[in-house]
Amino acid sequence: MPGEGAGRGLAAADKYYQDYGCRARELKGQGKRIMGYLCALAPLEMLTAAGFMPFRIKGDVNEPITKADVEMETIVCPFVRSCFDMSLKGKYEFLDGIVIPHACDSICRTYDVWKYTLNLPYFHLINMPHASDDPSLNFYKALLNTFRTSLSKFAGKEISDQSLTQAIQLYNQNRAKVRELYELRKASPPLISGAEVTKLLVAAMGIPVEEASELIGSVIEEVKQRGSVLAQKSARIMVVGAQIDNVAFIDLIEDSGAWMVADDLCPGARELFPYVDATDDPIDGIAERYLRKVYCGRTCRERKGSYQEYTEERFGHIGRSIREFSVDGVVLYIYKYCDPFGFDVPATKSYIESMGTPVLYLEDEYSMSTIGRLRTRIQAFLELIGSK
Amino acid sequence: MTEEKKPEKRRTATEAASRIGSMSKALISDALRAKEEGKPVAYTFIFCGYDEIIRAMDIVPAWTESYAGILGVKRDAQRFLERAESENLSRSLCTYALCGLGFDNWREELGEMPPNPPWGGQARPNVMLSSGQMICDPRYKWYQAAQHYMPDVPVYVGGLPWPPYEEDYDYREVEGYYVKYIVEELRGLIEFLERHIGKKMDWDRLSELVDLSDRTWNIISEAYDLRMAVPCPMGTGDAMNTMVPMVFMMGTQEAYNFFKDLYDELKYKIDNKIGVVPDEKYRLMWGGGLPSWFALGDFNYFNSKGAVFPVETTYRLLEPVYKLDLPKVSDPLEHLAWRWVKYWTYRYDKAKKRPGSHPDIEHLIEYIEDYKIDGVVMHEAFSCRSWHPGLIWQLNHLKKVYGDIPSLILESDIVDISSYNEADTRARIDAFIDTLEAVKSRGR
Amino acid sequence: MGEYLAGVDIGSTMTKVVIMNQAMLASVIGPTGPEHRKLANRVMEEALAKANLSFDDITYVVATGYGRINVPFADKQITEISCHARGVGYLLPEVRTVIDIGGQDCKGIKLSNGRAVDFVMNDKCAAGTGRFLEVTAEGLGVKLDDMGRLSLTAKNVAGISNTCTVFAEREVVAKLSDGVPLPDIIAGLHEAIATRIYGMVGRLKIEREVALTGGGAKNIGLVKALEAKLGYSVLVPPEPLLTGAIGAALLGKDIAKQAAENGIPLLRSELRLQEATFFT
Amino acid sequence: MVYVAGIDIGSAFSKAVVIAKNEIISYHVIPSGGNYKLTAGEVAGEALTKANLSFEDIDYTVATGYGASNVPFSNQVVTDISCQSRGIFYLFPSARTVIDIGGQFTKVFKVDDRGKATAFLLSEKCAAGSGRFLQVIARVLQIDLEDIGELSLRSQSRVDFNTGCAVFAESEAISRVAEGASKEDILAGLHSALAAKIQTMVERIGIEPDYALVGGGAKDIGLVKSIEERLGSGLLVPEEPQIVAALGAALIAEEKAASIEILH
Repeated sequence: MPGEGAGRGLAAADKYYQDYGCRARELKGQGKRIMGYLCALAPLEMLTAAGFMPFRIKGDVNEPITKADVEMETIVCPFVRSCFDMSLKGKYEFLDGIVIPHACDSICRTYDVWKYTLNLPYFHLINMPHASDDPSLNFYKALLNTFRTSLSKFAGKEISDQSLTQAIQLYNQNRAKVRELYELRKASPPLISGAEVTKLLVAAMGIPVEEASELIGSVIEEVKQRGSVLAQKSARIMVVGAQIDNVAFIDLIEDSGAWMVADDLCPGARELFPYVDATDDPIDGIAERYLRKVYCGRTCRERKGSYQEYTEERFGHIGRSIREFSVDGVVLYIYKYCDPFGFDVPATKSYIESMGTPVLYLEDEYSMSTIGRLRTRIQAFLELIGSK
Repeated sequence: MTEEKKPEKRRTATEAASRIGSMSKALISDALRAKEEGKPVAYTFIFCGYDEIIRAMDIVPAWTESYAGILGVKRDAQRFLERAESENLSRSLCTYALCGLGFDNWREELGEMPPNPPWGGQARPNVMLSSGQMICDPRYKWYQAAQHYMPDVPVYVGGLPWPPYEEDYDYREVEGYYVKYIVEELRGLIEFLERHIGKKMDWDRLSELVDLSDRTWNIISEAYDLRMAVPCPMGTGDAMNTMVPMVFMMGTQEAYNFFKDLYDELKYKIDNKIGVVPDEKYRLMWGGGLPSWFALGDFNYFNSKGAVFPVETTYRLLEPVYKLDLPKVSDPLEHLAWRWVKYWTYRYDKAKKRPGSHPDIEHLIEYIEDYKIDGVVMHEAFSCRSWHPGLIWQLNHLKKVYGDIPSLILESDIVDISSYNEADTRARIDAFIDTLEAVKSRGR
Repeated sequence: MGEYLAGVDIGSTMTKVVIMNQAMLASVIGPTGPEHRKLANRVMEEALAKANLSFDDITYVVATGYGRINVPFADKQITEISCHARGVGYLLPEVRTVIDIGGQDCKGIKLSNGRAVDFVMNDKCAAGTGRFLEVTAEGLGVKLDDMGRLSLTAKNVAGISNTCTVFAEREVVAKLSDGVPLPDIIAGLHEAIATRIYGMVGRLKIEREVALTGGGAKNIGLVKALEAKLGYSVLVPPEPLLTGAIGAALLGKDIAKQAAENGIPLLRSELRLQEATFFT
Repeated sequence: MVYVAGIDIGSAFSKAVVIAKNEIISYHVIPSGGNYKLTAGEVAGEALTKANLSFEDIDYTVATGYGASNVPFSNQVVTDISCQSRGIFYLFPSARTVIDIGGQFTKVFKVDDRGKATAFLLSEKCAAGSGRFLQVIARVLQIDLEDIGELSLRSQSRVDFNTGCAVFAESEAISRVAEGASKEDILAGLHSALAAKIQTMVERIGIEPDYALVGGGAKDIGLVKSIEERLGSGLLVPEEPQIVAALGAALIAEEKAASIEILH
C-alpha cells in the first residue's frame, strides 16, 4: 500500500536525503524491481507502468571521483562522471537496469561506457531528438513505443494504455504537490528554506512516486503548522542551472544571508512543474511533455517570429518565476563541460538582466572542494544586491 | 597570448594533399565573393547531411568548423577564444564554436571583418543550418548562440539521428521510422531554404548530385583502401588534408575528380614502392579523436621514427555505397536518408557475431587486420564531447574482446594551443615508439 | 573629531592594515603566514603603535580579504570586492573598472559612483594570478621584484604555451636552457598572464578609466602588457596593495555614520585585541 | 676496466650514475636549476670525482630525462621510460608495474621480463596530483620535504584534500592550518589525494604485481604507505629511488660500449 515505509515530514526527507537509496534497497529486498535512470528526461510514467520503481542516479560532491576515471575521460561533465563513479563503487547495487535518455553529449556519448562497464541485465538509450518540430515529436513517439516494447519484454508484462494512464495520474498528482510546496516559498521570509526543499526533492528521486507525493504532502503540513519560523534575510535568490542534487551550494547561499526561494533546476521547477495532458493515446501526452514542456537547453525550440520572441519562448518561464517569487538576484550555476547550458549563458544572462535583475554567473565542478572558493563570490553578490 | 612560433611548413607525402591549402582557401573566398555578388551564404557543419541540397540550390556553404580549424592551423585562434570568453562562454566548451562565436561577435560589433582575419575572414551568413543529429550538441547550440549576435539571421534545426546499437532489438525494426523522420527533416530544410532564399529546388539536379556523391563515396573508399599497401603510400597526416574535399565539397565534380587523381597517384606510388617513410617500421592507426590542427607536424615526427598511419577512423564517415545494401528508391531525399542510416548501422550485424563486441570495436578490429596495424594512437581533445568520450573504454574493450595492442592517447585540443606542449607531446611519442619496439621484438 | 576607523585586509599572500580618520594615519603591510589570527593581532598592534593609538580609540574595524573570518577583533567582515570598489572609488573617483591582481586570485570589478555593480573573479587556476609569476620567477632564479624591470628589455617576446603554472615553470626553465634570453622569457610570462586576465575581466565589458591594484600593479612589465591589451594606459594608486584595507576602513566609516544618523548604537564585536593563535 | 655513465636531467633534479661491469661505482644528485648544460657537467663531474675518475675514463654516456638534449658530452639520448625500465629490471627483476612520481608528472608503466616498457600512462595536463603538490606544501608548513612522510604517519584525523590545482594546494593548506588542522593531518590528506590518482592510473593500465615505486615521491614514506593501502599490496622501493633512470641509462650505455668493443 502506498506510503508504506515512508516516514513523514522534514525528518523523513532528511533521512532519505542522507541515506540516498535506502528505500530502494529495502523495496528490492521485498522483491520490487528497481530501474535506474539518468536525467529528468527519462519517461518515468513508462517505468512505473511497467511495474518498476524508477530510481534517479545521483552523484556525490563529497566523494572524489576515482573509479570513473579508469573508464571515462575527465572531459565529460563532472556531474555525469560522479554519477558513474557512484555506480561503479556499488552505491546502487540494487538496480535491475538503467534507462538513459539522449539528453546531452556527456550522457549520450558515454552510453556505451555505462552499458559495457556496469554489468546490469537491462540498458536502453532513448534517442530523443534535439529538434522539437512536429516530425521530431512523431519520431519521439515512435522511440517511446520501441522503448515500450523493449521494456515490457524485460518486465515480462505488457504495458497497457490503462497502466500508463494510471501512472500519468500518479505523476501529475506528484507535480501538483510540488507546485503546492513552491507556494510556501512565496512568503517573505519564505516558510521553507531552499536547503529543505532541495533535500525533499532529492529524497523524492529515490522513493516510489506515491510515497514521494505523500512525503511532500506531509512536509507541506508540517511547514504550515510550524508557521513563519525562518529569519528575515537580505535577499531572495533564484538558482538557474542544470542539476543540483546536494545542498552544499544552497547552504552556501543561505549561510551568506539570503534565501533561495526559486529555481530553474533538476530536480526542481523545470522538471517537476510540467504536467502530462490526458490524451487518447497516452504516449502522445507523454511525448508532448518531455519534448516540449520541459525547458531544458538540450531541446531546441522552434523559432517563430523575432529573436526577442524566441528568447521569451526559451527563457520566459525564468522571468515568470522571478516575478512570482519576487526574486532579487539570480545565480546562474553551470558545470564545466556543459554544452546545453554553457552555450546559453550569454542569452540567459542578458535576458534576466533585461528584467533589471542582477545575475551572478558561476562555473563550477560538482565537488565540495570548490565550495569554499565560491563563498566570496556569493557574499560579494549579496553585498552588491544590498547596496542597490 | 603570444602565438607559438608558426609551425614549420608540413611535408605532405602525396601531391594531392599538397593541393589542399589552395582548395580550402578557395572555399573561404567563395563565400566572401558570394556575399559581394549577393548570392546566398549558409553557415553549416560537416557531415550535416545537407551537402547535396545546399549545392543543388546554389547556396554557398560557409563551413564554420573549417574556419575555426584554419585559425587553429595558423595558430591565430587565441584572440577569438578570448573574445568568446569575454562573452561568458566557458573555455571548456567546443573551441570550434568558441572561435566562431568570438569571430561573429567581433564582426557584428565592428560591422566589418575583425583586424587582419586569416584568408579574408568568415562571411556573414544569410541563413544558419544547424543540425539536431547525434554527432554533437554544439551542432544545435552554436548557431542558437550565434543568433545572440545575428538576431536577424534565420536558423534551421533538422534532426538526423541514427539507431543506437542495442542488444534488446534489431536496428531493422526501427530504421523505417528513422528514415521517415530524416526525410521529413530534409524536406523541411528545403522548404526553409526556398522560403528564405527565394529559390525553388531543382529536383533533377538534386538527383544528379546525390548520384555524384554516391560515386564520390565509392572512389574515396577505393582510394583510401589502397593505403593498405606496404610500404604505405599515404598517411593520416595527409588524410587530415584530403578530408577537405571529402567533407566540404561533397556533391561537387571537383571533389570526385580530386579523389580520382588521388587514386591514380596512390596506384603509381604502390607500383613504384614509394612509401611515406623509406624504412617502414611501425604501422599505426589513428583510432579516434580529431587532430590538433596547430600540431599536424607531429605526424611528420612519427614518420621520422619510422612510423606511418595507413588508416584513421576520423574523417572517414563513409563506406562504398554498394556495400550498404540500400533499397532502390526514386526520391533523392529518401536515398540520402537510407544512406545515412545504413552507413551508421554498417557494422551492427558484424558486432553481434563477436561475443561482447560493439560496432566501434569492430571498426577498429577491421582496420587493425586489413591495414596490418601495430599500434593505436588516439587524441583526447578536451573541448569536444563528440568523438572524445569513450576512447579509453574503446581501448579497454578492444583489448578485452580482441587482444592486447600498444596504444597511446594524446591529450590536447583541436584549436586551443594553450593545452599543447610540443616537448611533452614528443616525449610521449618517443616513449610510445619504445613500447612498440619492445612489443614487436617479443613477437619476433 | 577623533573618529578612528581600521581596515584589515588578509590576503592569501599579504596582510594589510590601515587606520584612518579624515585621512590615512598609519598603514602596515606584512606577509600572510599560516597563523592568520596571530598575525592579524600583531599587524594591528603595529599599526596602532604607528598611529599612537590604543585599540580602544578605534571606532570600528572592518576585516576583508581571503582571511577575513580570521580577524577575531573585527566588528564586521566585508568581501574584498566591495572594499576594493570603495577604496578605489575614494582614491581615483574617475575609475570605472578595477583589475586587482592578487597573490592567488584575480578580480575585475565594475564601478558606478564608487560602488561595485558587477565583478568577475578567478581562483580556480593559478594561471592569471600573481602566483604564476612567483612560481616561474623561482624557476628562473629571478627575484619577483626584478621581473617587471627585466621584461622591459625584451627583444622578441617568447611564447609561453602552458597555462598551468607548474608546467609553465618547467617550460620557461627549458627555454632558458635552450638559450632564450631571460628578458624575452619574462616578457612572455607577462604576456601570458595579461592575456588570461584580459580574457576574464573582458566579461565585464571594460570601461575607462581602468585602475590596477594588488601586487600585480607593482610589476611594471605586467602593467605594460595589460596596457598593450587594453590599448590605453591604466591608473595605479600610490600604494596598490592598500586599496582593499582603505576601502574596508571607509565602509566602516559609512556604517558608523549610518548608525549615528539612525541614532542606533553601533554593533561591535565582543572580542578585543589579544594574543590569539589558532592553537588556542 | 670499461666505465660508462648515465645522466638524467629531470625538471626538478639531475642525476648521474657511473658503472663498470654492471656494478654501480658512484652516483650524484643535484637540483636541475636554470641551466641544464651547466647542471649536466656539474652532476657528472661530481659523480666522477666520487669515483676518482675523469671524463676521459668514460667510454660511453647515455643521457635521458626532460633536459637530455642539453647534455653536450652524451653519446646517445634514450627516453626516460626505457632507462627507468632497464634500471628497475636491474634492481627488481620481478617488478611488472612501475609508478614514477616525479617533480611534475606522475607516470605509470609496465615492464616485461626483459626489462622493456610495454605500456605507459602519464598524469594529465595539469599539475594536480603531481609530486609538485608536496614540494609546495612542505614550504607552506615550513618543514623539510624529507620530514613529510614521517609527519603524515602521525596523523590522527586526515584532512580531506581535493584541490584542483597543485599551486592552490598551498592556499588550501594555509586555510586548513588557519582552521586549526594539524600539519600531520593535512599531509595525510595530501597523500591520500595523490594515492587515489595513482590508483586510478594503475587500474587504467591494468593491475599486475609486483609494483615498484621510483622518483622523488618514493622517498616519502607516508605516500608509500598510502599507495600500498590503496593497491592492497606492498611496493618495491629502491634505496635511491631518484637515480633509477640514470642507472638504467648507464646500463644501456654499458651494452652500447660492449657492442662497440665487439665491432673493433
